[in-house]
Amino acid sequence: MSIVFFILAALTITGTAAAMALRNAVHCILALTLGFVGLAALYLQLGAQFVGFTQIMVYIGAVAILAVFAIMMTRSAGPHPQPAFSRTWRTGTLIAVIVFAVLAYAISHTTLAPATLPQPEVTVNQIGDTLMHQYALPLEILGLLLTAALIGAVIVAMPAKQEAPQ
Amino acid sequence: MNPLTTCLLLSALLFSIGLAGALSRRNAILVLVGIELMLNAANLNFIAFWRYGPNPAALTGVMFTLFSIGIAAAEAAVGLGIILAVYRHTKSTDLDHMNSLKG
Amino acid sequence: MSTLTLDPIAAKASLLKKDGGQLLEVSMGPQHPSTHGVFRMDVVLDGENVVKLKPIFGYLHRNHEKIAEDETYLGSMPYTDRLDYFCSITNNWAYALAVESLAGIEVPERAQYIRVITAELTRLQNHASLVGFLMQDMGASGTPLMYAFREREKILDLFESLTGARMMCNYMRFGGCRVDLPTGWLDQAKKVVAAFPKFLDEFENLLVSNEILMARTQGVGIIPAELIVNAGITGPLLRASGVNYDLRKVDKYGIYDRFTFRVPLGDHGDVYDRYMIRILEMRESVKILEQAMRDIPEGPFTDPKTKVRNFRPKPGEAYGRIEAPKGELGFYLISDGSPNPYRYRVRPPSLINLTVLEEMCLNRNIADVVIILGSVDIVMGEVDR
Amino acid sequence: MTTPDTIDQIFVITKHWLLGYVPAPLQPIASAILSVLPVMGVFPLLFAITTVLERKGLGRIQNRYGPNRVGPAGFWQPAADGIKSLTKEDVVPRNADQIVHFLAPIVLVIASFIVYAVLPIGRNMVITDLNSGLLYFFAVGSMVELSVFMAGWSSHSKYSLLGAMRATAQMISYEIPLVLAAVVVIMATGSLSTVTIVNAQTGYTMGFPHWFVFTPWGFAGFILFMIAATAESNRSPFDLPEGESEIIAGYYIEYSGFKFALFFLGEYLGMFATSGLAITLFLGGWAAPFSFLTWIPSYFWFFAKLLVIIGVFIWVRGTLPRLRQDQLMGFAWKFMLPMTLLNVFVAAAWHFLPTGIIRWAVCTALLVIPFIVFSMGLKQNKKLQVRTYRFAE
Repeated sequence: MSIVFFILAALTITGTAAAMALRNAVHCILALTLGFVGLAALYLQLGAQFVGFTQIMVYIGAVAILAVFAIMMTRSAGPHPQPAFSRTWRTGTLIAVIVFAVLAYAISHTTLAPATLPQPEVTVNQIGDTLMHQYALPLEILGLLLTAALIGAVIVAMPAKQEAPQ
Repeated sequence: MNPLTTCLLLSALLFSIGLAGALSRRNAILVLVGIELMLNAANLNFIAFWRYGPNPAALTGVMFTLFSIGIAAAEAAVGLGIILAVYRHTKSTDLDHMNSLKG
Repeated sequence: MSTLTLDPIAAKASLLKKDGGQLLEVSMGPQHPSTHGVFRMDVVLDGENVVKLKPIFGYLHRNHEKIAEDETYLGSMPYTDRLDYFCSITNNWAYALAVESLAGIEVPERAQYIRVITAELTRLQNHASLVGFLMQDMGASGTPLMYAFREREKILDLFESLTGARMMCNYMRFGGCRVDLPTGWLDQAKKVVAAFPKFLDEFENLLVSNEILMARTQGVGIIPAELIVNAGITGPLLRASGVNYDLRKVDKYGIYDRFTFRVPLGDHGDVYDRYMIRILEMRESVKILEQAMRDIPEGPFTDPKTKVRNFRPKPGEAYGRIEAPKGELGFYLISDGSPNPYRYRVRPPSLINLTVLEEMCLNRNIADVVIILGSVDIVMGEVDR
Repeated sequence: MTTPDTIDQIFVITKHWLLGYVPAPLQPIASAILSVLPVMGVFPLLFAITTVLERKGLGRIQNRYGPNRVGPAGFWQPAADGIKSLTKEDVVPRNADQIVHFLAPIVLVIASFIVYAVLPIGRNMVITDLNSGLLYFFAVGSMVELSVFMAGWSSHSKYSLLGAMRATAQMISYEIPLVLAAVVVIMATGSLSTVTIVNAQTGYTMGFPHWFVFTPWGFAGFILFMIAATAESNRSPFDLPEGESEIIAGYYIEYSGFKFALFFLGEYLGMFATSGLAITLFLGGWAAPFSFLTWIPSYFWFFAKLLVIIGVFIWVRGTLPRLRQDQLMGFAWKFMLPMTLLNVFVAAAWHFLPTGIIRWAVCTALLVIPFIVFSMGLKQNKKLQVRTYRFAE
């Protein structure tokens, strides 16, 4: 476990924590992209190059941009900005802390023996082969899902047609 | 502490951050972001298990993560679409205002 | 969340859409590259669509009419240059026409011809640069504008050698013109005019069948003929909407009845028509110029009987109007017999053509607003006076 | 090694020679620095040259001279511009989001720089030959959108907000055709590595190169890629996000001084990068156009092709008016997307059809007919036509 890993981990945690804690929604998303970059770098660090780049492309190039777009489109028109956190934020945070405690306890009390293999070399061709042979059906289903999601999102977000004048 | 445990702890922390955000933010978009973070924590787990697992050549973790990212993209698109539709109705992205299923 | 606060005006106008979205009030101008001077439009946008547009002007107000009432008749002549500073000579002519009809002055033959020549040259350079500006507003990074300005330069050089000034010509006088044509001027002018159709061909090759241009201009900023007549709009805008009204034909002021030329008419009344009408008008102007330069007689260039000093027209009123490049430019004068007019009023085509701006721009894109304004052809010196 | 080879590899040899003086543990870092520094130097220099070329080229198109005062033929103009932008006051609007406003140009320049990591600018001259190089390129390229959004949003100006919305919408829409146009090359080479893609195009038949642009799908892909690249780099006629006559300068309206210069730099770097990628994908990268010209060093060919593409960009900018937002979007979704998808199909057909004239005919027909149909559709939708006018006597 190198020092690079810990730097990237710190970056990821800082980014995501800021994303969940900042008041300004756009700042949140920008912090989130920082977290996503950290996460992608972690993937690279772990030898999953393809996943890392896909992470950047999908999460920063699409999800984060979509989110800021949605924030821009739902700009609150009221004079007073709404409070950033819900009334029950203490409960929520408490639950999260408990969950983390349980998980951390479970992880640290499980004996995991990682295989100390050298960094696996994954080429894009391998991924492509696996996708096209072993995982061909899931891939097709995912394609279908994405198409359905695209159409669904468009239909859901489309402004309702104005009723014909009576 | 071995590298796998570190990764898992990191992903647990990431998951908790996402959970805390999803439970405590008012803005629906940020709640969605919190859920995305939880998904990402799971992805990290998959990658870590793949990397330190016995058979990295099988690419199972990578595949699962790729599919998960694809599904996350679909989820984000539909989720944001729904938020936009709800916003058009309630004029707000505040989840505390979305307290009825009826229009 | 949003830190964009609403302007007070916008808040008053209740800028909330029915579906909860927020409208954006943008102040386009007075410092904006496409408002052709210090013009301001208060635009309310839904996304990029215009839902409300309020033209605001007066930034260049110079009290022209009131100053002219404290000035002798001749003293106002240089002032008229500054109205539509692109076309000072036609401004001069309209004013001279008003004073001439007030005082009953005859204009000698040669002076009439000179007036037509200079006025049509003015029309050429105005239309050419307008089309260039329109392209500039469309984002053509200056190439058509520079082409147009190259031709304009030649005409301005002609003006300079004739009047001593490139833009503020101050050339006309009551009963004629200030100076006679210098020797060789006509030959030079003939050369410029002969080269002009070539430039127009080049311009049309570059632009007329350009698909982006057609997509940007066709069907944009339509004014129906009825509205345009009711709004009192004149000039190329009116003719682009299909109304046959050209003062050169209607009034036949000056000696325009001696020339054969046609009046191009549009059928759609959109930006493309306005743009094409101007190009076609330039071709007709070239025809007029050729005829005028062929027929120009020798003789006095100004009416020698007209008093320059102590010029006091009889009490009365008069309205002189011409077909300026931008529309009907009129001067209304009331004389009480004193050396300065009792009332001096300008009918500026630019201002009156602006009145339907909102109707043209509603539900259009912000990019359309810019080219619609460009197609109206305004000069703020004339709008604000 | 023959002399042309030495000249071709001179930079690689120099690097290895220099690396010999570095102690072994530091060699990876030193190697990285030695690879990155030239790129960091050359492309900003190219940016400087391009600004002059662009202004001079536009000037010539427009019957004027362009800059000709500073230095010989005005070629020190970028230095003067640089000094000017450095010494100008850095104005930040009072209501601006200071941190984001500050970060936006930096993010843009960083994102524009790091895409060069996978661009092969000569034989053996690439910073890193990533196995998923193209994916890296597009992934990092998508970060540019974020910086543009940051700039537009943080300025808290309505014009910049409009510009940012335009820019993000445009860049998202054109990223899809951009990637899809590149997919055909991935299909042909079976690799995402830029080096492999270039190597696949280095052969010659009867002196003519094996560039992908000389196939029906490659040609269509190249054109589509260049259109999408023009839109991605916000160049005319897709320069709506700047739209200087409409929204004045769009997302960077509130920037001044050096930050403005950084935006300029970032934009040009992005343009070079996408042009460089187009060269890599379709124009044979650093390969010479004819087999008898292979003695000219490979990096020369890369930059020569880059300059040609930049010249085309300048030419287009001096010629065409700008589109409108809805037309831009319509063009992306109704023309670019179907054409790129179709092109993917054609590339597959090309792969499976037997070599010969039939393959050419089928693939060309498959591309040309839909092209005509789509463009007719685009035109007829708007009822565009050259009109005739009536005259009153």
